[in-house]
Amino acid sequence: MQTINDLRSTQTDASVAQPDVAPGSSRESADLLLDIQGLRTGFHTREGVVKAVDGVSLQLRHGEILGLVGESGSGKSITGFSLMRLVDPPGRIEADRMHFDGRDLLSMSPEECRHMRGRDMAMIFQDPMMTLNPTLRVDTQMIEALQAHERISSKAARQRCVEVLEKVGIPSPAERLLVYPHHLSGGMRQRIAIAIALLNAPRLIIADEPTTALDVTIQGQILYEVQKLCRETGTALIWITHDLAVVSGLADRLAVMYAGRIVETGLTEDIIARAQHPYTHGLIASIPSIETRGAELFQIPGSTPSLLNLPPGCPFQARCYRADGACVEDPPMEDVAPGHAARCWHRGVQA
Amino acid sequence: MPPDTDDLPLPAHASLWRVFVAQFRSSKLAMCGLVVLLIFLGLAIFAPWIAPQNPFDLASLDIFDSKLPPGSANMDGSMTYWLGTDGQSRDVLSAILYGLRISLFVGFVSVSSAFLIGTAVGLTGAYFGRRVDAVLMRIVDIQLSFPSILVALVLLAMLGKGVDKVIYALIAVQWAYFARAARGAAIVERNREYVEAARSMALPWHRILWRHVFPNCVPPLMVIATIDLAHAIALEATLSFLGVGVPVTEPSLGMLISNGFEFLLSGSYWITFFPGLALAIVVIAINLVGDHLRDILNPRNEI
Amino acid sequence: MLSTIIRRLLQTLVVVLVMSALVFAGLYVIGDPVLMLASPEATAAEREAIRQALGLNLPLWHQYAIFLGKAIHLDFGHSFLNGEPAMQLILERMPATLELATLAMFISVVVGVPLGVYAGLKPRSASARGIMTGSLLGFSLPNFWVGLMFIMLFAVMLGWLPAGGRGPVESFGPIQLSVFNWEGFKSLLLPACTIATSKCALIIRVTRAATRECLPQDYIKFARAKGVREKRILGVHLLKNIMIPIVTIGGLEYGQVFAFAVVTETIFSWPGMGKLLIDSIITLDRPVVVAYLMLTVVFLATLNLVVDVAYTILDPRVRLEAA
Amino acid sequence: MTGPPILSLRALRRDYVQPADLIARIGRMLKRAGPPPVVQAVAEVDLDIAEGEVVGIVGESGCGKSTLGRMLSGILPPTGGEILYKGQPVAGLDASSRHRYALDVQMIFQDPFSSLNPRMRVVDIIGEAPVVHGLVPRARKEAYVAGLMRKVGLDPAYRFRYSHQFSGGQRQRIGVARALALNPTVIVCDEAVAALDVSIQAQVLNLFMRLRKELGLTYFFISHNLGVVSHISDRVAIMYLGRIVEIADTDTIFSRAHHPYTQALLAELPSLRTDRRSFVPIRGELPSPLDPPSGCPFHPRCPHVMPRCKTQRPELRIRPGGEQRLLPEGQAGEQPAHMSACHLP
Amino acid sequence: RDLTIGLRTEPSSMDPQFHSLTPNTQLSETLFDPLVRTDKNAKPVACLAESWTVDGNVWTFKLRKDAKFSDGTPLTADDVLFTYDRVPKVPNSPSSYALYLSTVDKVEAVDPHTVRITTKGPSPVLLANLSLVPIMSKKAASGPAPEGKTTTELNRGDGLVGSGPYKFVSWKRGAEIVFARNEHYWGEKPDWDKIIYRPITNSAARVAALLAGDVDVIEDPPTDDLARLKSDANLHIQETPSVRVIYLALNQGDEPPKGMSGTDGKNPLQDKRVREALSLAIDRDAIVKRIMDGVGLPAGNLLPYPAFGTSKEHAKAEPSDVEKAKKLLADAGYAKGFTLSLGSPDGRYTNDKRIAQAVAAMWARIGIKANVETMAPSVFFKKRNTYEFSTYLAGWSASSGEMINPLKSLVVTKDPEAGLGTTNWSKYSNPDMDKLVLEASQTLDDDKRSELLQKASGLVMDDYGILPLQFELSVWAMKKDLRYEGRADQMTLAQDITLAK
Ligand SMILES: Nc1ncnc2c1ncn2[C@@H]1O[C@H](COP(=O)(O)OP(=O)(O)OP(=O)(O)O)[C@@H](O)[C@H]1O
Ligand SMILES: Nc1ncnc2c1ncn2[C@@H]1O[C@H](COP(=O)(O)OP(=O)(O)OP(=O)(O)O)[C@@H](O)[C@H]1O
Ligand SMILES: [Mg+2]
Ligand SMILES: [Mg+2]
Repeated sequence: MQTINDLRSTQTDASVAQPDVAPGSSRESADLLLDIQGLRTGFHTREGVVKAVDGVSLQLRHGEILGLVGESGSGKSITGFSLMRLVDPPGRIEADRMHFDGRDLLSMSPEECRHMRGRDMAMIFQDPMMTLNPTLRVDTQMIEALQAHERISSKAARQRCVEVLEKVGIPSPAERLLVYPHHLSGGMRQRIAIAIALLNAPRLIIADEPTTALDVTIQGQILYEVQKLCRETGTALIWITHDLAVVSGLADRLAVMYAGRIVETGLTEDIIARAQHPYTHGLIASIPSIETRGAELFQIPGSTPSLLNLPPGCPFQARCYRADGACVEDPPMEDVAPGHAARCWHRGVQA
Repeated sequence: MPPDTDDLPLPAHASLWRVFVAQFRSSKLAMCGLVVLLIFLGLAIFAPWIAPQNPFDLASLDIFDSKLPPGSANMDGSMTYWLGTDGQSRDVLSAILYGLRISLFVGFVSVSSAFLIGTAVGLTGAYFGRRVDAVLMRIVDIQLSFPSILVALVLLAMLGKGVDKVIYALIAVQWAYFARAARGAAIVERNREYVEAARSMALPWHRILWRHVFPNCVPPLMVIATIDLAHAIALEATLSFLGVGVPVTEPSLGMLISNGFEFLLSGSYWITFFPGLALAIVVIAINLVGDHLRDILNPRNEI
Repeated sequence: MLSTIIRRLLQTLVVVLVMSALVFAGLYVIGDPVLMLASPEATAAEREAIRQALGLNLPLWHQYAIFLGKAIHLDFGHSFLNGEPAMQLILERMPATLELATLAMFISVVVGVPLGVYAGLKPRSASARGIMTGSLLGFSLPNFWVGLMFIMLFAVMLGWLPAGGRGPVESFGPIQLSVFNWEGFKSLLLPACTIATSKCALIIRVTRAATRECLPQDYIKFARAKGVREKRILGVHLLKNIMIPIVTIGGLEYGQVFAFAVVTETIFSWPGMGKLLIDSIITLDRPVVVAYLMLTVVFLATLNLVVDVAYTILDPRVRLEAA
Repeated sequence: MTGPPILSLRALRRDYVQPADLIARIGRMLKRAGPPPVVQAVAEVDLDIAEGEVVGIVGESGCGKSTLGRMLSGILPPTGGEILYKGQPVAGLDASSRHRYALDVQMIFQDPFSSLNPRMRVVDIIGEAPVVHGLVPRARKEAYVAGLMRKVGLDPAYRFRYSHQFSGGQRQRIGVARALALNPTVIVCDEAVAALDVSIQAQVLNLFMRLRKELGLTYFFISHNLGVVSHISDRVAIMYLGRIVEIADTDTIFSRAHHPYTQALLAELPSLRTDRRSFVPIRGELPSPLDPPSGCPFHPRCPHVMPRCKTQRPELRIRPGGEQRLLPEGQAGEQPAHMSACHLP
Repeated sequence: RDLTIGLRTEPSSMDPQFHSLTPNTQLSETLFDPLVRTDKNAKPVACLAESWTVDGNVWTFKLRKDAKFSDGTPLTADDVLFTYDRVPKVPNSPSSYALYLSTVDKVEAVDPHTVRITTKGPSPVLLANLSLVPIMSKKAASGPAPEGKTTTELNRGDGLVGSGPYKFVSWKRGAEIVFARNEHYWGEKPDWDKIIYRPITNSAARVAALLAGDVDVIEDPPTDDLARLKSDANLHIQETPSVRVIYLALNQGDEPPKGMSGTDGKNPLQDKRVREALSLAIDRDAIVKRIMDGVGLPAGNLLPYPAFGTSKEHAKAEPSDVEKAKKLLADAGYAKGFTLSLGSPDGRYTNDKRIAQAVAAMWARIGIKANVETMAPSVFFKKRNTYEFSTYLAGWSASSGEMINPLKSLVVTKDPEAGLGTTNWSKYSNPDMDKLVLEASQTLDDDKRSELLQKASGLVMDDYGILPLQFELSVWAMKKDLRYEGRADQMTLAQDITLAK
């Protein structure tokens, strides 16, 4: 049963992958910083294979900001970790194509991978309280990130750390270097995590819900700094979040993920204004605000399905207000407009 | 039915036991441990019916049969000492069966009592904090600075010798460890939000302590308990070694080992080897079962 | 910090008081020292004379009061058995126990931590399971058994190491240590390994548990994401975090080994305090037992404090607070 | 009905003595300084909560929202000031009214995982307190729990599961059911939706609104998410460093905010938009509550700071034109005033 | 060559007058010389006193003229006087040497080489007693304290100057004691340059140390290992009969003692037939063979024949006879037997608890159920002295080697003031025998005394007032090129250990 499913989904993926991987056909692959096609990451557990990422294709140009949106458990983080080649066993990464900056990520040796991580591609995690080692001072944790990739004296490394901390808006950075993480507020820690990501001037930063654990004012500051940095340094950014409102002001493009697949992707303004997938409709409409006051919020019923043994067909069908008999077939990714694609039999803007 | 629950199979509550059994069987190693443990428990419980000899009955011992190697027959040829005899001419096999009975009894009773006492003290200290905590922890300190042999000797002198006295001594020695561990775990749990939730519902403190905090402190304590069971049996052996253990005429497994020890250099290895082997097997079995139990009793691991 | 120390000190004082009272009562219950000391042919008058000389004719509380009175001036009485100042007898033997306990803990940490980390890193591998089962054996085998086995193997059969005793020592002022002397070290090795067998088992288990808890933490993954070398992740990030439980357990166990290395010292005729304690308990040499246990309480309290301070160094989040 | 409010806070205060660290302690000892510094987590808060009302509390992390909520629900005793329950000071209540108060005010916590005992089954989590308090006989517990579960949209068939077997939204529903089990009139929601992602958050918010309609509940809704607060609250109080700096009905706050801090917060509010936007954060960070700034606590970060702000702390005053007026038709009670603590006119 | 000895017990002190205990005495006998020594059979022989004469209560000792202390000063009568004077002054002594001088009235120096001792009454044991009080150097051991050099000082070796074959070098408590040859020794030079004593209390460890070659000689190897040790070609085993008897005491009080039941409120142990039955039930040969591995002699009396005061009649242990025992029990009205308790220390005597169990097993065959209660010696002695056992197992070492010693302590009617029956915890009382013992204690004539003692011991044995079980053999195990003759008093005297010829 399970194996049949397995086969089927890979088949459809493979068949679908070719035509619709590059929605913006105008894009030349030389121009691309990141070119991922058919990324599949599965966790081989005793109960079966959890297909956390199931045929994701992504392209990113230099300096581009991509918002990766989806609800909890949809595979956003695993996508990020897969790019970093940081998926722990029993997870396994497969992909049809996985190129970063012209290099094949899949064929890299572990040592090359290590060098790639942190230097060319950096990641910021969701929980600022947990990402810094509580038993090590900030300077230790920053300097080691530099020394892991280049021979640099501690003094020079420290100098560089101070500069970067300044850049992310930390007052009196030299002093902050000498404290332990618990002496700092959540916002500070997250900024330090961002600073660590920036230390080696990477070409791509993957930010995995870096503001979810923080409150509004801090979130504002961090968004401000990230935006500034991307503009100044031309770093590309993947911003993972479940809140469309947060990225809508930041990202150039959005990709909406559901159950391990990308169900809709396009320029931010296209998606916000003319979302095609019912799931995207749900995400947009369930954001509470002063306008929705007193009224019932639109809600997507149920919750993300388990990625273990997904039933065949569109994974969203059980929660979809447009679902019908057609949905037992897995829909392909199709362009709705140049640079805007969706994966649904019943595409269309919400009434 | 809401679709989001499709993936959650519905365990009818009557079959919780079945779920438990199914889970337990998922580890072959633990199953082996359980089978071995059950066999040994059975042997211990039914020792009087299984054992070829009653080694506690002095009248059945013939001193001329002492220190016979495994497989020897007794004087009149009516029985064979499959594992040999010890210096007191006890049949080692029977002695192991009976000794197992005592050792397991001593181990289980002392550890479970120490567990209860220690946990009660530790939880109380952690929950009330400050003064209560300081006083209780000082008592624990005193206990931990008391050598077990002294405790055993005092009890021996006050109460006389006997298996029950050994159990008291072991409890007295062990409870403090549980108290410390329980306190450590409870202090962490006390600050969890669900305790606050319970307090906001105006539940009485003892209920919060026992129904909410305690069950969450059990896993680390379980680890200690399974290890301590082995420890208790070994400690009892050590007390016997120092002459303050169970009565000599009713040797425990530990005492058999320590008695047999005197014969090791003389080549009568079986007197200590077989009891030692039995002890090691039991302890390993207990720990295999204990480790697995702890894993599956953790609701997070429930499928 | 200072107030913590002072408070702990006061609490320790109370513990010492309670402890000494308990020991007084306990030994009184166990038996009569005169019976153990006097020649069996002694007449009643002679026994009475001994009793009087040792102050055992007074009511127990009175004896205790006298003891306290003297203890204030740091006089803990003289051994019944050999008339030497009790504290001096103990202090004479302390270095031997100290080096034994220290080496034993050192061995168990040096052996136990890497094994535990390994077992935690690869929990399902056969070797990890082997380590864990082996550690179980380390727990369950009685200490005296392990000790004699070591003697049989390494001293009698192989003849590599001495079977017991302390061997030559190097003097450092009043302190004599045998670790720094090759022959002395050899005689220290077997008893230390005997103790280390069971302690190592504990360290392995603690380390493994801590490793398993620490590995899935975000900061480990973040360190990987920084591109930090695996060696450094294990050696710095992981190790520093798992040291906290190891130090706790290690400290506790170190105290226990130091205070009550009775069985091992007996078997190896190691001239340490544990052997003195057991001999004194057996002969009901009360001044020595009392002084010993008072010393132990103070030592354990100090150790606790040291462990707490070590905490603050290892885990900067923990602060010393008055208990 | 302009009856007395169900809960009133009068000059409510909560201090913490910060456990000083090693260095600080030694330093203090050397300097022979006085007692350890005190954190005023909540300082002099006055607030009336009318029956059936939803009061939203907004503020930065560490400004004292949770502390306030905990005091309301009786988990934490206040250091100073008093809480009036139906006009009676809680401190002076007799045992039975006190009990009634304890049951009447319930709390829903932020973390739907850690606030549910991982080793209890849902039926016990929800059913324990009503049985213990004698609201429901033991024999009827399951039925009662099943009813509650249905009410919050959970399938009663799952009552023998553990909390970890539920998704975040479901877990939060269990928390709601647990609070409802004691028939409360006031529910304190401490960041009750902060841990949920948007789609689940919408489910839970809808549930809150439905229950409010069905049971006439009063909510004390703590959140740092202005969007959520604006969606659900009738009235919003903005907290800063332990104090309420502005309070008014929701529309007023969102349209005519007076306090610069509130304005800054509103500027932060992320919203769906199709154009790129530039983020302009509030300067600086929340000052340490251990060492609050003199005068107006917001002055170091305030764009309109005046010399006076540095010395004199502005009181919470009624805004001109923001006097009390009657609520629109249908809703009971009196519309409280728009108050703000700022020297700006 | 050096000699390393594995001691069973560490001495508690180096002060030869602090604690009268074999581990202490055997070392002081190596450092010091007494006026007279006892040989390996406990017979007094000349030592510092070349000769002596007895005249009623007055003993005159002629001192050896060539005797010198290890610091080179010659030994004179002054030193003897100083030594005997110091004995009662030693403070806090847990077991005073005054015991050995209790019969001495006064000590005088006639000239530098003659000492006269006057006793309070006739004292046949004087020589044996004096052999345990070695002579110290007045010059070295004088000091400001009343007793001269204090025990603590002596323990450090300060003032520890004797005329024995070895002199003190160092003592590391618990670790080792080192003696070196005394160059000034008057007698034959012993074989060893240095003697190192190592206390190894655990018997298995002691054997291991010998096997590992760490020590040359060990005291008291466990009996179980003897077979193996004997078969080891590298070792030599010395077994010597000792003066220690292991016995069973039976509580013969009027009340049924603790632990007894099934006797209708009577104490059957008062009945001689019952006592005889108990004795007959015990197979002493089996105990010696199976439990002691032959390292013992079945005992029929309190001292082995032909020690002083033993008779041929009780030279051999009675053979066991279960049938007869049963019959005797039935005659006494206890055909169904009864229950009693059998106390035993654990670890005080060789295989003590195992012997106790064997006895209980043997008694079980005649229907007497004995509950064996073994315990740490400290607890055992306390309980024994409060009559907590119906019967108990204990040992007695008659250091003087004659019968009067065990009789006086173990079976004479208890009179604590007079020092009679000090260890008689069985409530046994036989006035006829008491008289005989008293008379013997004041008789100087050896033949007559022996006769009295034979009679007295015969009375007890016939009465089954106490049940001797076995005499321990003292055992030493040593490397095969060493020899030690062994001593009845179980002391290990390093100077007597020699290289094998
Ligand atoms: N180690 C693992 N073993 C098995 N399944 C896993 C493992 N790690 C993640 N998963 C599964 O992979 C899926 C995707 O997880 P992921 O963390 O990427 O979600 P997410 O979109 O980041 O959610 P969130 O918003 O909660 O962070 C989830 O269903 C999760 O259960
Ligand atoms: N137990 C405590 N001991 C000492 N200080 C405390 C304690 N609890 C809270 N505080 C302090 O009180 C202040 C207010 O805390 P509170 O938890 O009420 O803030 P909050 O507004 O709920 O923040 P968040 O949004 O992070 O939950 C903070 O400065 C905090 O450091
Ligand atoms: Mg994630
Ligand atoms: Mg809060």
